Amino acid sequence: MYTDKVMDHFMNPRNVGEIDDADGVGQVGNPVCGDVMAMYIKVKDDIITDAKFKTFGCGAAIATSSITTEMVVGKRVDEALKISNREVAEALDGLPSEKMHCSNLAADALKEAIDDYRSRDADEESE
Amino acid sequence: MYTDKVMDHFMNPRNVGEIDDADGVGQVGNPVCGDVMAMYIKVKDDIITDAKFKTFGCGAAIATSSITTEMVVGKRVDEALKISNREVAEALDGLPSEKMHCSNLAADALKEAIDDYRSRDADEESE
Amino acid sequence: MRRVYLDHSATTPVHPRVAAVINRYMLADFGNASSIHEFGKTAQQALRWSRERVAELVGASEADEIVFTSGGTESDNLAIKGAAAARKDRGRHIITSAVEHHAVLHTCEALEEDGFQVTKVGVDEYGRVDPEEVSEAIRDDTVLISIMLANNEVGTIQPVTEIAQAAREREILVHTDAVQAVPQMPVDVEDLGVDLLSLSGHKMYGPKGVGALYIRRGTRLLSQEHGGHHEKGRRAGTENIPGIAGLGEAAATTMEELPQREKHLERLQRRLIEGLLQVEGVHLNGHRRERLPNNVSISAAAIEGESILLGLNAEGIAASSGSACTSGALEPSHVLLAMGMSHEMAHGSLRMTLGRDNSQEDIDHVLEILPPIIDRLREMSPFEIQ
Amino acid sequence: MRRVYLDHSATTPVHPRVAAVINRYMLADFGNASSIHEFGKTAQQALRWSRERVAELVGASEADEIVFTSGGTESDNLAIKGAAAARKDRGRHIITSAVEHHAVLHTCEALEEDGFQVTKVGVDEYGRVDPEEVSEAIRDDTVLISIMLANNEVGTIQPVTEIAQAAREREILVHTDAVQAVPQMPVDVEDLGVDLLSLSGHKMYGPKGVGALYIRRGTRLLSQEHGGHHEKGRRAGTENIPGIAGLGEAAATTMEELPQREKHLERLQRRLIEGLLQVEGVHLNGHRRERLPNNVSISAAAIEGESILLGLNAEGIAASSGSACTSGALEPSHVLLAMGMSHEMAHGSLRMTLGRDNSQEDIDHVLEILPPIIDRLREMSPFEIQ
Ligand SMILES: Cc1ncc(COP(=O)(O)O)c(C=O)c1O
Ligand SMILES: Cc1ncc(COP(=O)(O)O)c(C=O)c1O
Repeated sequence: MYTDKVMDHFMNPRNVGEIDDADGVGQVGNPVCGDVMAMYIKVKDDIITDAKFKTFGCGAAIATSSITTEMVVGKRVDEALKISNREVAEALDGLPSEKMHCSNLAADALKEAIDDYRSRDADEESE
Repeated sequence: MYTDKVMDHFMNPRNVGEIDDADGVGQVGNPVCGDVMAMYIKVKDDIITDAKFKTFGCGAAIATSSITTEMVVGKRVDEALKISNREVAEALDGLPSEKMHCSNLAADALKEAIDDYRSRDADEESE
Repeated sequence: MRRVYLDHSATTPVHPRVAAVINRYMLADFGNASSIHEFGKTAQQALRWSRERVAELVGASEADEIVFTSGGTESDNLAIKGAAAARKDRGRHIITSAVEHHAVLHTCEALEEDGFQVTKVGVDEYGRVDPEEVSEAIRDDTVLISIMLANNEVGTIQPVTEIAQAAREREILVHTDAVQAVPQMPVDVEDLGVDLLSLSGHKMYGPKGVGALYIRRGTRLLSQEHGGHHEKGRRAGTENIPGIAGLGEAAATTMEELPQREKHLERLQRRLIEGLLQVEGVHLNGHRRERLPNNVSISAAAIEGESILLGLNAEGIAASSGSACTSGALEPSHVLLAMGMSHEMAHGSLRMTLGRDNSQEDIDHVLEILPPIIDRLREMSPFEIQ
Repeated sequence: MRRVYLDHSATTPVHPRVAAVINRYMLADFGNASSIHEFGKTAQQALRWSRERVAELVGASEADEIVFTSGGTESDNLAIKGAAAARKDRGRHIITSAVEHHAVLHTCEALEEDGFQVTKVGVDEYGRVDPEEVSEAIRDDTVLISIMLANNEVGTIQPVTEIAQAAREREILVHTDAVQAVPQMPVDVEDLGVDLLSLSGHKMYGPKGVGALYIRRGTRLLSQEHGGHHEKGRRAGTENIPGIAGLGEAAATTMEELPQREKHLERLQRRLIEGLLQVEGVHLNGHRRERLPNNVSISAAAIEGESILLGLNAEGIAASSGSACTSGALEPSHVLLAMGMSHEMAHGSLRMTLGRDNSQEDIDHVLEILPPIIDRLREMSPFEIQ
């Protein structure tokens, strides 16, 4: 049911892990639903320089996490924010319809991480 | 679904036909039900000496007609009257349950023929 | 002894291509289509492939308009009960015909116990429904019309297109039982204008125990089988992948073979009918032209159908009778009676239904064997030929 | 790549002996059992023979207590809806359990819309129903109790004999879904004391799309499929003779192989469970002893079931997950939740179900492949093992 691209990202996920001194961290989902995703980003000069993830979830959840980290590195924060769940799914050559929510989750985790980064940034500035 | 005995009597029915100077004739059934049986008997000294039949009906109707004519020849009239539908069916090594009514019909046709014979006999005597 | 099978409307042998497909999915690719592993994926692909083939065969625009069932009977039950249940708040009147298969008639009768009213339109002496009569039977509370495409006993083809036209103008669902039609003639749900169409595997050289129901996109039906979320919630139960794949292959085979098959059957049919009409007191049942190419139904005066069958069977020829005598009911065919036939003639009916595997030699053999059987039975009969 | 199939509770490959029988009735003896000619007679004999084999397998005293259906789902539907419809004037209360298959649960829910009330008794942490609790749930208007014999997810065997005892004293019908039990353990309707018992072909090395329902003599059920007078009026539709003959052969094979099969499965099961319990954070689901010999259900902390399956599948191993994530519902197994498991652990469940064709090498292979997959997924997981 999964494309080769999904299987590749599931079997060889990119950027698994945490970033100890992350500039932003986002965590979405909950174990009741069966998907939890944590996304870590490093940002320098408004450019995302590194991204890592940890995911509890199905194959699609892992693959969307993986490809999202790949997609954002090198992008400006505001560009990264524009990544839609459709783009995530397309980058994987598609997802089964019942798995589309997983790409949502990845986009949400990224958004949370960026929000976190921005709020920290704002805090620093206001200090 | 039929025994070999039924098939034998169906394929090679005994005593098919009419008896022009029959001493008794019985006809039962009707085309609406799908079975019509006519039985002809000759009687001498209270003994049935000949029996013939004509039947419109299924395999079981034909076979029961045939075997009934065989069973009655040589019997006294009161003995022949006692032939039950069970005996007819047994003489054919059995009939499918939904065909048991056909053996009834043969016994009924015989009874009608004997009634006819007796009423003619009575008429003759009363003349 | 030469064996000649002339009972293709009762059931057909499985096409060798179909059997090969079934074996593959029984033995090698035996997975459950709900499983997410490789075996499941292969099963899912077979399911999809078959759905497309069946959709193609009946001219459906989308594969998802096809739901797989356990046969023609279940397709008819699902169509009628499913539609009735979904529409019962709009109205509780159903129109059908007097010559439908019991899978339709008894289902409608079961609905009568749930407060539905059923109008059964009659047929003419050739077994044809009059579309006018159907139109006139339509009421404000009519929610469904179920008229078969071709009759299983006498092969008469119904004017479903005309019937559907009047119905659809009034937003009434139209179901057609095409179980007998599909293997013998082109069937297209758009041309017919129907919302629901039943077919059955074992009448089309496919497997027994599998059928399909075409459900026009947007038509709401309530599932009649509860359980897992199979067939998009329209029919629960682990999908019978070997059977469904077999049905798909049977659909593909039918698509390929149909033009040839129709010609072949028509040729044999003409020969058999002409030969039989030479026999005294033999009458052709059904319509002369609006008729399935594989159906030859006759009535022979003064004799009874089952006894003809037994005689034929003893000579290796398999046919069937319109009479339901075997079921113990003693009722002659409701179809022949609806056509106005006398009980006696109806009891004397004989149905020979041809198939792709029959040859001209088979027909000639039957024409040699049957007349003496009729003669012999007539000698035993208390009736005269009128 | 070595392929290991460990999903026998989802479906089984067809036994070669069964496939041979099916081929015979598809290609050579393809008749319709309602036909009175030779082809029909052969079909009837197959039908009779299979009915006797299935009756024998479940300990029924008469062959006519067996009705053939299109599968386990239909058997469950027919048992529950058929009994409910026949008894609705006596009462409209049904008792079932929280861990039944959806074919039972959703059927009961459908009846709720018809005015029935349904009590679902719970289970303990091993998935067992307490017979006391069933007894206490009985009301004056209880007409049917439906409790499965063995669970499809965790393999737990239910105390059906005890449950049936209390019910029968009060003239309540007892149905048991034995779809998973029949292929793996001796099943006897007299020992169990049940009135209705469902089984399914494709779970017992037989064909998909065919099942059976045992109906104790004298038990009135209303048919749920209308049409011809098949199965003595209890289930309409042309009999699926190849499928039914295949089911008969599968029943005969099960009778023969069961003692050996049970021993073989128990040996493999023990080895697999012992091996898996060596892995950190792995928990056995279900009962230790009251369990089908072919079921190994585990939960692995901190990781999700589908991802384990995908990992296994990439290595050629076919298993299944308790999680219904694939259906889009995102609901973890209702069975594991009813057993009191946390959502997280329930999402991490993995079901491996063994079959007659599995070997010790298969088990050792799995024990080699699975732990690294678990490790890899845990590295990706945001959770710690508790
Ligand atoms: C016209 C028609 N409808 C429905 C059916 C029932 O289909 P099935 O035999 O697949 O149950 C049949 C054949 O029996 C039929 O001829
Ligand atoms: C316990 C149980 N009951 C019923 C069913 C349904 O049977 P079928 O797959 O034959 O529809 C299954 C399997 O799916 C099952 O495991």
